[in-house]
Amino acid sequence: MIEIGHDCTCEGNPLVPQVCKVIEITTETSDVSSFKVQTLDGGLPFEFVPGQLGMFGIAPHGECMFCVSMGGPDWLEFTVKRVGTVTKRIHQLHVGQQVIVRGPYGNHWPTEQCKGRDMLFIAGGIGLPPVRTFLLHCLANRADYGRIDLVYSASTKHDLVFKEQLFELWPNEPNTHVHISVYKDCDGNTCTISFTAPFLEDLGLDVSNTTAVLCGGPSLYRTCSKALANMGIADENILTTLEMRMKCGIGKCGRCNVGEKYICLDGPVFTQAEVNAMLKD
Amino acid sequence: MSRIGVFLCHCGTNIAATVDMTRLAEATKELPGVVYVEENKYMCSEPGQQAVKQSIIDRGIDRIVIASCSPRMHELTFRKMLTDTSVNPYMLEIANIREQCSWVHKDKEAGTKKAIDLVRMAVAKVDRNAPLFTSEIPITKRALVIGGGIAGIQAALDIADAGFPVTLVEKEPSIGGKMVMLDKTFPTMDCSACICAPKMNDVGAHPNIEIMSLSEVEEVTGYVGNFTVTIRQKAKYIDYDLCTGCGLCEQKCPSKVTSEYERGLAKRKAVYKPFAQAVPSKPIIDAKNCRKFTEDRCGVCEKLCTVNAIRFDDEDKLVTLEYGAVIIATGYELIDWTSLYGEYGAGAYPDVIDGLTFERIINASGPTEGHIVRPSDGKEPKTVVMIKCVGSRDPHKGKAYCSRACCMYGAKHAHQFLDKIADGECYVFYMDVRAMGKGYDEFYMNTLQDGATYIRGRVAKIYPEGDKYICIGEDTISSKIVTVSADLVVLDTAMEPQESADAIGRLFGVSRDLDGWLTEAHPKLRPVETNTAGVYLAGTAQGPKDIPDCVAQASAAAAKVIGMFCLKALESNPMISVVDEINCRGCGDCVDVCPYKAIAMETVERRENSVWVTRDIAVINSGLCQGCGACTASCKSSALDLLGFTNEQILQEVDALCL
Amino acid sequence: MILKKEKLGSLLDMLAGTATVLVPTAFNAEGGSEGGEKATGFLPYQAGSAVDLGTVKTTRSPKDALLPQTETLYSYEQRGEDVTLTETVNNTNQILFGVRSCDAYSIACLDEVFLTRTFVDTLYYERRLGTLIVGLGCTATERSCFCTSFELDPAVAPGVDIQLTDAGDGYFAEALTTKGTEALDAWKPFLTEGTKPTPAELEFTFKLDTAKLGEQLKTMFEDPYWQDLSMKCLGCGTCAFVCPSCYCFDMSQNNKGSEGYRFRTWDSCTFVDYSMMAGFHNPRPTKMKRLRNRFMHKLCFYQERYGNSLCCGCGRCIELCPVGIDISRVIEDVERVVAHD
Amino acid sequence: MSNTLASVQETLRQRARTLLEDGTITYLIGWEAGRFEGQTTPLILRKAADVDRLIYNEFCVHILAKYPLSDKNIEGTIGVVVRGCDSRGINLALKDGQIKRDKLYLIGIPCEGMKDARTGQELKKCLQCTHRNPVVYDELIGDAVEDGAKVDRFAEVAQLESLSVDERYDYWAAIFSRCIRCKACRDTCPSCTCRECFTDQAAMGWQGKETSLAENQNYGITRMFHIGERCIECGECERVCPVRLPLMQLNRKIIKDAYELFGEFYAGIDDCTPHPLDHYLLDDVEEFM
Amino acid sequence: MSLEQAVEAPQKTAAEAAEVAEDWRPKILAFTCNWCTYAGADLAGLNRMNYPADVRLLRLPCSGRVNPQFVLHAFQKGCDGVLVCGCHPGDCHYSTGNYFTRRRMLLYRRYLEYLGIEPERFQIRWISGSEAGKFRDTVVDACEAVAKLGPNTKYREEGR
Repeated sequence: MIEIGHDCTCEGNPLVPQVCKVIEITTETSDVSSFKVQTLDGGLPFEFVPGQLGMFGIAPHGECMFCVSMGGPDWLEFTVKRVGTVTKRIHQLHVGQQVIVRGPYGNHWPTEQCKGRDMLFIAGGIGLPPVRTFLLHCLANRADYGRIDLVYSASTKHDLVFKEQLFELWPNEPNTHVHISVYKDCDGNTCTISFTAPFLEDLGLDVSNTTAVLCGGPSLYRTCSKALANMGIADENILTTLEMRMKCGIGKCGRCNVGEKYICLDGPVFTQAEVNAMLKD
Repeated sequence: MSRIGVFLCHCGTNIAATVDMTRLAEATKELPGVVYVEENKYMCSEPGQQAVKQSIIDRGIDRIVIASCSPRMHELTFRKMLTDTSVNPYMLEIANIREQCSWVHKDKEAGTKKAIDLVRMAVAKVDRNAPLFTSEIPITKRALVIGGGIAGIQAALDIADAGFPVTLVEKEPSIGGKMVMLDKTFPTMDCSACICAPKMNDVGAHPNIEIMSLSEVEEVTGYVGNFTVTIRQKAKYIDYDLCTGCGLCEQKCPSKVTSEYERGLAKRKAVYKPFAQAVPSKPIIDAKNCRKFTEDRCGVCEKLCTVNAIRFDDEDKLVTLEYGAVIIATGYELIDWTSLYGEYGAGAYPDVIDGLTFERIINASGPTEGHIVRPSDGKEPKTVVMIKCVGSRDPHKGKAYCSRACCMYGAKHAHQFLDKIADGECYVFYMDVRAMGKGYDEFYMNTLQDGATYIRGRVAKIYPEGDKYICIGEDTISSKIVTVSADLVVLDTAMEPQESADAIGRLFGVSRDLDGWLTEAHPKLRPVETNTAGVYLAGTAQGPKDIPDCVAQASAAAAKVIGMFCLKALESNPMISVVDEINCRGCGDCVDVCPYKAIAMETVERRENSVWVTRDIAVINSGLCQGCGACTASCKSSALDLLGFTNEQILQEVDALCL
Repeated sequence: MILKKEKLGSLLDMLAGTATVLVPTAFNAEGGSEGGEKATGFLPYQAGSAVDLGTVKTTRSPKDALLPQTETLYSYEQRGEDVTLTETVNNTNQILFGVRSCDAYSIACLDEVFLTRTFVDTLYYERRLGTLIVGLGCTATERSCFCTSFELDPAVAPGVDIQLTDAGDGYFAEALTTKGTEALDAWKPFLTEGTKPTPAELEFTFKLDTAKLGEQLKTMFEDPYWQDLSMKCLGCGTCAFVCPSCYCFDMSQNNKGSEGYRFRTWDSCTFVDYSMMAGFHNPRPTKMKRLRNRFMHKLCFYQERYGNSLCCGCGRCIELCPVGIDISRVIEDVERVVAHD
Repeated sequence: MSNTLASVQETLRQRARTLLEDGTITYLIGWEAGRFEGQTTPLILRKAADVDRLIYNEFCVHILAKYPLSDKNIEGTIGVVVRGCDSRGINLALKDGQIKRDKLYLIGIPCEGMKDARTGQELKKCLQCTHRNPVVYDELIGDAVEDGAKVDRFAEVAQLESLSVDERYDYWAAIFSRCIRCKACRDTCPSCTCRECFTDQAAMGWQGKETSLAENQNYGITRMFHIGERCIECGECERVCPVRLPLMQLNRKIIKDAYELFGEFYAGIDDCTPHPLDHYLLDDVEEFM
Repeated sequence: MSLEQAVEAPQKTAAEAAEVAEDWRPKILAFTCNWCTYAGADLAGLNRMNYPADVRLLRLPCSGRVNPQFVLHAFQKGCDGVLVCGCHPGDCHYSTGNYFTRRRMLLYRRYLEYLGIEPERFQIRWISGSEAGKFRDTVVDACEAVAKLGPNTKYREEGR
């Protein structure tokens, strides 16, 4: 039992966001855009480590939990796909409009443990932003990491996000290979590769020294985790972010539980081992 | 946030007089989402519309609110204006601050507050609008004209001449309506048969016109461009293909019946042609009076018919056809004055007759071959009294409106009477003489010069004395009581809509006004159209009028129909209901509610949470749906919503109103 | 010290002067629909309101005083492009009078959730600071009480400030926390000397063994038992809303023109839209998954995270579940199902 | 066949065993005893072996009409024990296309009215029940009992109607202030089968999730109007309400008015007549001229 | 709003009704059908008729579109009176819309009265496109009746 009033400190209600303003909007695809936000006095809304989540929304219409897709010295960027009512309103935002932001929430990619290892990033559709945070960190301290592979698939060519990074910037990075695939109507430069095991095998990875980072839809997750497992990559070295409905973000509203774990506190990053241990909810 | 542009119209002083426009503009600027407010003298004018287009480009506006007159007036105008801008024509809302605000509230303070509320409601609604797109509706290029009077004939001829097939439905055995009963027509006094009969023959002979006499419209479904109409062709008991119209059967038929066409002045046979120049010029058998049907004997006509065209076993036939447009020309009926005016003898005196009966008497092809005689004893009347406005302009006993044509045909009757009976005296009791057409007043002056005595006043009482009728009235000019003993009294009774017009209106969704006339879309701007797209009005069905107006309106209606038929296809109404498949539980309540049978239940396969499920959902036929929204109110889980008037929009309007 | 029962009324009047006193009272005076079925809750005490300390457990639990069903988090105002937020500050000063040990245990569970694990919910914290809890030992049990199955002592409520124990014509009051002793000084004029009576021996209709419940539940996660059990469940929120220890909440906002406020309100994991994500995708689409999640969270997940079970054995959900789903029967069935396979 | 509860229960068990064994039904929905004396709970009986858990006594108060709906795509057939109210509930579900008739095997039992385990008297909803005999069934156990309400079911409504407008408002405001929006009344109601109830459609703007007096009123009043004209008067909404709101006084009012306006009718008597608000007569009562 | 505030809510609304600002004007919302009543209202404008400015018209394609939930929503958000107007039965532009409205509103009006809303506050009228006079009279009567009843405090959200 806790003796009230002694051992818990609290400063300000964690559920109350801070008001920020949108400084730049880049349209990635017809229904995905990235929003750069900054506090009213031009500062950084909150410190964050790659992989952490943030709550981003508009006062009269509500807020949702997104992964912080990129961070600058005095801005944060959220990549939002238009799916529901709140995201529809977010996509009507204009530069200079004020929004509400709070965070950071959840754990982060294990950047320290993965030092010196080869990195295999697998992402599907809107799953690229969370993976990109880790990828950018690796590219930033390129020396700490070995070979980097990015395998990214989307349903159609128009759904590929961060196109210029995908095609121009990342391929020219040292020892970095970018493989892009599209399910439907792929014309021209990209090729259709499906994610069956053979494709991943013939990437020629040093299985013992590779950490796989996986983020995408349920079907992509199922096929890839099986494929990685039979390739021999140990469960601890397969990382993924789980997706659940998150309301409060601070582990109180009880909503985002998968078994005993709360995605917003204990996640979103889990190793495959932890996922296997969870109950098949 | 949406970027809304609000344009406030002064409408000259119509709005600006009783609404403080500057204060309205200030209040509008604060509304959420409004990025630009502009005032303009006349929004609907060309410069006004240009201002809107320009501001769309300059300020990147994506939604428009125009505070001006009624949307019923200029919504279409502003929507057309938006078609050539980047803004979708349906991202537009109109706040009615003229007809429902500035014109009806004198107190400027209250008027301005109301205008601010109305604009706030429109802004709240436009914020929730979504771009809508029209689709194409095919047009069946065939017209239906209901009513074979002069209006129906003229409309049918115009459309047929333009090359489109027409069906002319007439409930009497022959077309011609009331005009063919007349003798002469004012003001030119040319004989009505000479101008009406040729037109009837043209109709009869026209390859594009199919006449369905003795027929009535039974049932209508569908919508503009695709009406499916079922017509009941009553049994004629004569095979029109074989019958040559020789008239032998009519001569030999033993049973005599009072002729409605001759208004009771003469008899007709059970197998009869209503009048000589009837079109189709073939007889029908009146089942109620034919002895074959009533007593199952006779059958003379069957025996005599050389081409044995008589079919006693004939039945009503139901014909269902597709039509693109409909013109309703059901015409008028004279009011039954006998039940209204007891002081004129309530029909008991045989020599107190109405205008049409007098027309039959004076008509050369009438029962009296044109000799003016008294129906009672056949003697030539020396003094005639004509009483105007019997039933018209008399809200207590009859109708409040003026029947427009009676002053002129009254003068015509006086003129004809004085022509035919040299030493005749003609007294005309009138309230006001309304002769406003071309050459009308001159005609009236001629009648005065012919010696007709016009007495300003109404006849209070008519009572018989000997074989004369004493008419007591007051001459309001000399304010003396005037008594005239007349041989014959002609009452110019009021016009009333045909009682079948009510049923026709109900079938086509055209409302009737208090007096039963079919209501036009707009008295000044759209007199021949109705609120139901594709349904037009012609002739006295829309209100009392004389023959020139009927013909003009008939041609106008025909022009509208031809205009529509020249289009490749019609733009469908995009404001229709849509089904949210996720919420539809397949209960089918909406199917019973839809007046256009536009909703059907369909079994579908859907993947829900990665499991394939088959279930029933409602599906809307966007062609049939007219956007009435009845289904949305019957759907409990709001799976059905009406584009343009969605639940969210209406709720936002209510919220905005109550701030 | 003994508080004579006839002095109770005057004590409450005095206390009502200093703070809002919440006492168990019946709130459907007209006897409700089922002929005399009483519905009770912790309502503010006014002079003359019918205090009902006899009820074993109130229909609405005291959770309502600490985590109100609807609570405004912050309000905002939108002027054109910019937004201003104002946090709600609530300074509560209330006394929860007559809290049974099962409810007190639930309050302790709520404390664990809202006041520990990296984030502290300040709204709950301020309300908890301003609340004095007066526990009341049970003298009788209802058929559905089974708090002893979770090692709870009906006589002594865990974590209360002042504990009252029934002593025939009065209540023996003793302070268990510093806050309790300070509050007790104010009661002095109403107390008389007396010794602490030995709490009456209570007999319960049934007692369950909940020792290894957590592990057993984990092993039967995929068992079809849940399918049949959940077919009975209607998916309503009665069990969660009457349960003293259920704390899940939903957050939403209410707008009026350009102002509005964001609030949080109770939510039940048995509701369909509890974990509904955008685009109608629901990680727990069927009733089975939702009901299983409810029992697992109550009896297993919470224990793994905070160390003790979230069910206090009060039995409210057993009494009020429309279709009679009984958590005690579920616990019993766990033995049978686990033993079976 | 005598109608004593014990004999009915015995016959029901035999029929259940035979039906389960010969596979006409995949499982039977009935009742089983709860932990305490007089407490029952619905039972999903799959195996013939434990047919002894199946009971039928005077405390089987739950309505079973809604349970088959959650398994509407089943390959086999669902057996359901139906009394008067359940059968009308099944008819409602059939009328609304929520389940196909061939997926159901209905065992009808004429019901003499259930008792409240706490007080022992007959439940109010059974006193007011108009159709004790099942209106649709595949087989019947026991002889028919006479239908018709034993007490005037509109008495409370008439008494409320005699109050003044303000008194009525205060009465209902006090009631709705107690509602905790647990939605038990909606989830137990056989005619409430929407996939997403209006009260959960915050985006559309019907209602928020806040439990303020106004939101409770909006929920209670609108839900009751949605099902009022098709209510089978099973009384479940009132029975299940944890805070004991007298909800039947609401839908009885709608039913009483519907009788006066559109003629007497009983919802759920068959599965084809359209609900009163889904059709019209040209010569309906005209008050708005 | 927790339990305690709810219990004494009814008394509060009664006290509120006592002090009414004298410049208070009723706020009445009229759901009007586009083809008949809205046209009638326009006609009243064309004929420069005069009626109090307390009514706001909300245009809908047909009276059949009026969902009873809009009416309660209007009262809750702060309207003092609600009018539902449509074409005369038989005149509906969509032929059967107002037959369903008639049935719904017959039931709903009695239901709201039973729940405590004064009948004068919620009226339903059939007004055709040519009955401008009837529209004006309906509005005048409604404003008078609602003004006499004072502001509506029933079923109203706080702070509205």
